[in-house]
Amino acid sequence: MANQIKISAKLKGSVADVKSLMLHPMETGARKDPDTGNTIPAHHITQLIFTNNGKQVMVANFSTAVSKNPFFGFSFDGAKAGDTLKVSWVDNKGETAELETQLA
Amino acid sequence: MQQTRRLFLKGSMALLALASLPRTLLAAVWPKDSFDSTSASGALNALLGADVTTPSDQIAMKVPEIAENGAVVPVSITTSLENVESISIVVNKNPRPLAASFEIPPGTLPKIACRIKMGETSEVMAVVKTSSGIFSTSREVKVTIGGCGG
Amino acid sequence: MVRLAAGCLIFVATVMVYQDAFAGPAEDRQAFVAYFESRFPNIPFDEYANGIYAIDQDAREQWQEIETFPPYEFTIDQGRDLWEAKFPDGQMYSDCFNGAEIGVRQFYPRVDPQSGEVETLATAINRCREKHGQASLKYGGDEIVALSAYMSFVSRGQPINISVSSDEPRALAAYEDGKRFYYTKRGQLNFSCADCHVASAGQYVRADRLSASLGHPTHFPVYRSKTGGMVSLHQRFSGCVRDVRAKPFALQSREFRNLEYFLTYMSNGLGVNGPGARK
Amino acid sequence: MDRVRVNNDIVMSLKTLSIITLACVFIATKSVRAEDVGGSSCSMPGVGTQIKDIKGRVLTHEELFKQLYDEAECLRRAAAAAGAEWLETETLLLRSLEEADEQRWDSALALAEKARFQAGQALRQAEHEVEAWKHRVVK
Repeated sequence: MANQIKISAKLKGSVADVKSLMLHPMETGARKDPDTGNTIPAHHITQLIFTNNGKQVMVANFSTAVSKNPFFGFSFDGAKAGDTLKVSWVDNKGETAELETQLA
Repeated sequence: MQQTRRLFLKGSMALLALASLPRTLLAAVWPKDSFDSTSASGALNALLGADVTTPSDQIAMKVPEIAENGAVVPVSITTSLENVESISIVVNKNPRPLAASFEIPPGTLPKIACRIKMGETSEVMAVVKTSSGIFSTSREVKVTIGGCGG
Repeated sequence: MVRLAAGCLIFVATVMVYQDAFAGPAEDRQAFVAYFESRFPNIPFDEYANGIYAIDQDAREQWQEIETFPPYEFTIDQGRDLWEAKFPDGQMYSDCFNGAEIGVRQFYPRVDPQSGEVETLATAINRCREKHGQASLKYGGDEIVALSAYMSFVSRGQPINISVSSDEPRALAAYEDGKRFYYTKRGQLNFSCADCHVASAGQYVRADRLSASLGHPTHFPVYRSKTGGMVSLHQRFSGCVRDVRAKPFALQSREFRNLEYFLTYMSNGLGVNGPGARK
Repeated sequence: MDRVRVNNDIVMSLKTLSIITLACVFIATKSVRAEDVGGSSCSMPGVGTQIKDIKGRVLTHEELFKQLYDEAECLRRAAAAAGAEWLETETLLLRSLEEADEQRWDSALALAEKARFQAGQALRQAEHEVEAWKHRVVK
């Protein structure tokens, strides 16, 4: 789908409250295809990185034990309106997605 | 033939990744060994260099008592400990116990929320690494097999 | 000959019982709501739109956490894109649903005045496509579920408003058929919908607590953690029928459409709150 | 939950049962068509016992299976027409055919018999429900 990341960032003073949702199967590699019976290879986000105006504010490392269509929320200080918050992920197949948003 | 083709694919994929990745991502390394470890202590050793953690009541972990569905278990962790460097979630009874690990740079609050998979009823441990040590708190989360599934 | 006579006798008998066994839809609904009110005196009426989470506190907290950023948001986007796309003739879905950007979910299912059949949101969507020369969407498929999800989303808060018009005998017949389906035991386990979702609402089936039927249709389609995908109301019907080990009917079959008609009428007055997240 | 009540006092042939069931279901559902009723005239060979034809000739396994299968399938169709088919009946019949193709008559007969039993029970259930559901309506 076009937009593989959703993000909501709310400013409370200088603290940004960030919530994000990613469209990803997060296959464990243990599941079998009900039709073919073949094992479905692992396919999961490995790293999720947030930067604010280029400064890294969060690195989240995921295993296959993170739920399908992962949700992740965190907060960071030193944010102000107009800052550019950028989120990007990479998965174990080298696929990536990223999204930018302005803090408000 | 197969071999070279696979190599080529790998190569091209890596390139594609490199091309489209932000610099920061290249810096950070995904802790493969910790995630591949099949024991909690193995995972912690690989990740933090030790598997001994100090129980701390300054860590607040919110998890359900009974998971509505093991595929989606909400976990949120926050701590009043100082100088937090990372927060990790360990599910002892999962085939690979380390579920996720979060690197907390200065300025970022030690407060995270995510949703994880649990194969069976297990202790869930929040592990917080600070400049002064490794602390943890644990809660049991029951995973039940549904009847008709809601 | 004898059998024929027997058949006729039963015919007559059945017709008689059938007649006087029926209160009107309005009385049915009052009794239905009153039953749950007395069964769960602490649950306000509006809460039933939240299904089992009106009853199960621990599950409710997990559900609320998931609803803070629910996975179905991607589906709503997909549905919005489909809704806003133009047909080759330049028309759009909104032209079929009286230009409604404001939701219409609460008016479905309805009885189509032409065919006299129950028209659900899904069949209405396909009828719209037909009208504009488009192939029907597969029921339960991504696109029709995404459209329904978006249409429910823009209808959130609208009170469900289903009518069983007394001057439309086919509407009453469809309602009665859905009602009969709802209360009829079926399958190897010999359960009716009501056995679980009226008589045993709030009780456990192994690890699951049974939801109350009041409010069942308000929140569909739902994102299910179990499958990690969207599930339509008829897919859920199908799952329930399977669970009692009876052979499920087809999605959007007359049986399921009539059941939806009855069930949704029972939930009149509750706010639409689909799409929802469920286990 | 009470199981389907199998009434032992009245030994009613499935033939009569299905006709009555269908007659009732016909009234109740208005969804059963004439051909369904036609499809419900089913014979009843008891499996296991030796079945002889009019000339006193013992039926072969194949002939017996054919009878049993046809009856089971016909009952299944009647149950389906009554909207009361159980989940696995059709699968059992398919498996019985596969067994028959392999000449494995014991399992073929056993599967067909199980299917016939299920379809018969489904019909009894439907017959019982023609009236019974009304007593569950919330009043």
